[in-house]
Amino acid sequence: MKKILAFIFAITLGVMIILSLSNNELFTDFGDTNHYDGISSGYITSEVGGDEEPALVPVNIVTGILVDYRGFDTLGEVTVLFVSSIGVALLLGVASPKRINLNFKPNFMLSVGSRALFGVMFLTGIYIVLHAKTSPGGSFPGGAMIASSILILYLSNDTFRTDVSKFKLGKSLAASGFVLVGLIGLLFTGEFLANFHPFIMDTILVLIAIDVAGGIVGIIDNFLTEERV
Amino acid sequence: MLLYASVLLIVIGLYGLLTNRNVIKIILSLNVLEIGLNIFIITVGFLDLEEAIAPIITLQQRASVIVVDPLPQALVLTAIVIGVGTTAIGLSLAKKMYDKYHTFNLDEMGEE
Amino acid sequence: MASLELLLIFTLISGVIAYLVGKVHPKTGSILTIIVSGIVFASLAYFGLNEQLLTKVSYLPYISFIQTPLAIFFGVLVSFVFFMVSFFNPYFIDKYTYKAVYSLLYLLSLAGIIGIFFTDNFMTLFFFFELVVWSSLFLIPLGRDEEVSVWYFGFSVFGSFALLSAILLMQSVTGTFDITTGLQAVSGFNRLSVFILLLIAAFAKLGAFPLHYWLPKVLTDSPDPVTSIFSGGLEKLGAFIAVLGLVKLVPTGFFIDVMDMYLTHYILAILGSLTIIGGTVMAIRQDDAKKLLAYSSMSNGGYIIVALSLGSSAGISGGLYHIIAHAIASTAAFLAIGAVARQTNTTKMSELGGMLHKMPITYMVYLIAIISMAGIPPMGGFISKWLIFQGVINKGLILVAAATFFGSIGSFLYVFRPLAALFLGQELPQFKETIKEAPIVMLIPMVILSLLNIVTGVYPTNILAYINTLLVDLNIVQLDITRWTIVGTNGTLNPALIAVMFALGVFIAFIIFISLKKSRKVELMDTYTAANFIYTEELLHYSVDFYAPIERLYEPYIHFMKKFYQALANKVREVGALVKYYIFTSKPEVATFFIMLVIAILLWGDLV
Amino acid sequence: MMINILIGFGVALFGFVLQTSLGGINRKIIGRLQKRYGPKWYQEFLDIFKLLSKRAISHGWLFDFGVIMALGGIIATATFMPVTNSIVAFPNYDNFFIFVYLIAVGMLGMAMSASGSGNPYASIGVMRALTTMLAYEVPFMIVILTIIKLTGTSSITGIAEFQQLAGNNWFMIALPLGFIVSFMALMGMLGKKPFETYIAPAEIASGPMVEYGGKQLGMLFIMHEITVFIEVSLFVHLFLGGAENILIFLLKYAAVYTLVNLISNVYGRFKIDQVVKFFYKWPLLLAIVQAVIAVYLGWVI
Repeated sequence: MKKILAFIFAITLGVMIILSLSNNELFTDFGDTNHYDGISSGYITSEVGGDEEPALVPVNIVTGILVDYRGFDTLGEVTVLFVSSIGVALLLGVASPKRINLNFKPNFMLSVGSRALFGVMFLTGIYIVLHAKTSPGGSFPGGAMIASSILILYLSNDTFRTDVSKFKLGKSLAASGFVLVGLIGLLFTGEFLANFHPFIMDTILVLIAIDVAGGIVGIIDNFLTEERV
Repeated sequence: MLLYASVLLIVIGLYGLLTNRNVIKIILSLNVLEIGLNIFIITVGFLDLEEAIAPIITLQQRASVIVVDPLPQALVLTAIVIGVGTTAIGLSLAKKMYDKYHTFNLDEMGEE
Repeated sequence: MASLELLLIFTLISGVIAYLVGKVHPKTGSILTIIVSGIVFASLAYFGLNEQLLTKVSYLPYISFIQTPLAIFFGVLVSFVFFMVSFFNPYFIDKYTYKAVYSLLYLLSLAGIIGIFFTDNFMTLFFFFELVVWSSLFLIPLGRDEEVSVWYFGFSVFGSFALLSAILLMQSVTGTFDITTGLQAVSGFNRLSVFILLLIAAFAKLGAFPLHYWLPKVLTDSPDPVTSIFSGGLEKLGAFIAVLGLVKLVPTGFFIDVMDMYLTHYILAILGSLTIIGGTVMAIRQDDAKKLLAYSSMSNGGYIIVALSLGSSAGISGGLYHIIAHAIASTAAFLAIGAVARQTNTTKMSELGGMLHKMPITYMVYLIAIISMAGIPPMGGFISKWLIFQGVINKGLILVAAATFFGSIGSFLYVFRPLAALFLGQELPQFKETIKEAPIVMLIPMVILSLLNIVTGVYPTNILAYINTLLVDLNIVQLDITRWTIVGTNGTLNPALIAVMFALGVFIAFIIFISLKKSRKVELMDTYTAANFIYTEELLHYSVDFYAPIERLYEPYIHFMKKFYQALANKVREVGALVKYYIFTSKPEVATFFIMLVIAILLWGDLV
Repeated sequence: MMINILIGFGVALFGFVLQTSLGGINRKIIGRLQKRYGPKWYQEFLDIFKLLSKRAISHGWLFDFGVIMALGGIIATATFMPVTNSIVAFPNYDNFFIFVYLIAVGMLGMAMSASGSGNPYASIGVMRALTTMLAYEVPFMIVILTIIKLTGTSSITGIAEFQQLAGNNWFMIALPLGFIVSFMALMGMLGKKPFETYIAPAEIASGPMVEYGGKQLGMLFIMHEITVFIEVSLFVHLFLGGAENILIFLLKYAAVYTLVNLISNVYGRFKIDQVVKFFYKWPLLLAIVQAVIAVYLGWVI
């Protein structure tokens, strides 16, 4: 009974959302957006016909928005990730950590394959990070990919527990570095996170990648440890 | 169509939230809901034109080109990362609950 | 300094300095409050009364000042009260837990006062109003009981919301935040709403019935100097708001011909009367001298409401004069009680007695203050009560008049009680050796206030002349005064003549007394006791349940407001528990359901 | 101005002499009613002067200061009192409220001095006096409000002349309910039975007076006589149409005072809470009814 009610209610809400969106002059139809009147137009025009030095703006506008125009938001986002990994560590952290025992034994194929895969994934991740200015999503996917490569090692080798504290350290350093870069901007141009040299953008992208990778690895590490009995 | 798909995902997520009493399932429903929302936001910025391209502009294209709205994409990128954070926190809470009550079901915990 | 802006900045900065200095040496910090409040008062009085205040604003954003007689009237009065009370600060600073913060909050309140009275913009007024509320909120828990600040906060929030709603309503109708033009432009039903909301704010701040509940608690349990500030200064903020609402806002509503008065104003007068009666009745039965004076403050707040709601020149000038007279008298009385409290560590009348013999100057200060509070010539309170009676009688308000007369006679009862139980009577042995007169610095403000009590009662012409210029500003007919007399609508008063005759009468009595045989001095214990032999002072000291017979008559009926507010609080708590049970539940699907419901309701608005 | 002040003090002296003699005469009348011989009519003078000449005790400076303040305040009040239409020290300034409030200074002085003596009987007496005052004053003041509202002046001579001009339509007749209320209030003011609670010689040993003797007591007697003079003549002016000449004043004054005395002698004494209950029941109601009738409806005979 409860499920039927919930079903009806959820469906009703979905229908209401669709109906209210289809009859709304504030909300354009699918594929019919006019963002050239909106706030995005500024980002696009400065990109397309702007007189800015080409090296200063990333080729990918999404990355440009993330690290340049809305760099402050990204700083906040990095902080959220940072705080959530701290939260996980607080909730799951134990005094004397030990790697958790998985229920299955990794067989030969898995361990060899995963090691082979690790190198590819890791390098791809670094590649993406280095080409973050063109790739969609900036350096986030790169960071995530680096983290996944580590996770694969976790799965394949039950004795594996790299010194992930280095990753955690990298994450902290990256987050601080972000602020530091911002402060450099403040020092040179009077604006926080000012983009006055191509180097700034690159640094930020690399730092974000390290931060994401470190954050995810830290979280995974926390999940895969338990207290030594 | 993509819009309906996103709404469908949202509805599925809500249905899951309304009916499930299992913590893991609740978190999964939340993730489904979140994905639906992200897709929905992305669709807002979509431009259904032949000449519209992804917002990646190389030097050759620095003439006037038509691109899809990059802003929703940037926002969604942020949202994904934050979603990872919330999911991680939720899962670790679930793990804690499991350690304490030895069940993931909300109905079976509570009374000590 | 003549610039209001600089004065405000100066007060704020010196508040911070006083805090920093107070961190190192609390007493120096509190001495700074004397200097700063003295400078503020002197500048406001000197430049304000000559209308030379500079209102130009160059440093602070969004703030503008205007110099009106009303602002100067209140500003000078309240800053004077702050100045006088600040003399007490160094002697009480040791009793507080947070010594440095006290000086900071004291000066913050003072800064807020300047802002409230001199701004011409309602939003700024609200901002400074909140500044005062918040800074005074943290002054209260430095005293005996910390819970009372919750009461104060509750009622203040209610008043603040009413004020904010009034301001926003006025702005939405007239499109301006300007006080004068805005209040004049608002019309129709909105005017009535603005009027009611403003008066709610005024009542909450003035502690008038039915929003009086916090006032006695706060005045009793806050530190002694803070009590004096509240009674003499901060309470008058309510009077200021009441003047804005009752006088500056063009009145509206049903007009009662036979009383020559609007129905809304009549209701206010009735509420003021209830405040008078409630305050008087409760004051009579208190054992704590501070609490007694607290209820008397409430009762006098009722007088101010009644007087201002009359709308005639006698009424309003009487109300304004009463604001001055009561500020001076009640500050003096509270300071005197505070001085006693400092020397003896108690204000309970049943524990004290015979302080007269050790603290004669404090006694005289208290005596003069209560003569003024009871409205007896030749003190300031008489002039204002005379004017208020003129106003009430002219309108023929029988019930209101009954209440004002009751309050006036009742004030004899309650002000006499601390005099008899605390200062007079047997000298109790525990105070015989140890108690001394208050330090000379504490006596300075008390003596100044006493002199002012007499001056306001003997020669009110200057103040009344200033009130007349104020009445011009408020578009009300001026009061008819000459150099020595006040001409009311049904009689003429010559305060100086009364004072002269009183002095001559006392002189004649003194001549009679001195020319007769000299008396033999006997001990206080050597009294007629109808053949009972009593050797302990306490048994001969009649101070417990002083007015027991009359208290018995109304004792069963006094707690109905308390019960009302307690029931209200319980209801709020129950509703909160209900909301918590149903909405903030531990079940996630219920929370989801409610969120979805809200979204559905919002979408429904888009669909239809 | 000097001459006005002298007239004022003359009125005070006149009041003292008048009331003291009348008091003596009344003692004789009461004595005759009770089938006693009664004292001589000048007995009260003898009492006062004997007391003044005696050596007394004092309980400290406030004990004496209060007495001086009491007598001074009452003398000051009496100077404002008109005797006839023309014999008035300060025309225009004989405001009703002056009498109500200036008299309070004297009362306060006496209360202060009595409490300062440190005798609980005195404090109890003061408490009862103040409570009685709270009881009778409110109904009385409402009647006065009615009168001031009708006449448009609060000057005592003004009110008296208003009644004379209206063809001797005294407020005693025009406002019958108010008159009854005020007469009761007058008895309370004078401290006559049944409202004698605050003196109550047998119970609290004359209340406020308990510690006094010698010159202080003598001065308080003088003060008491002048107080009675003020209150009774206030009543004469307010309700009996004042006086065109001094003979009429004496007549009316003697009539009122004697009537009060006669009535009071057939009553016992109320308890203090009975006094309050009494005044807040019928007199208050009657006063409000009278005020509504006269002020809002305009039914004045």
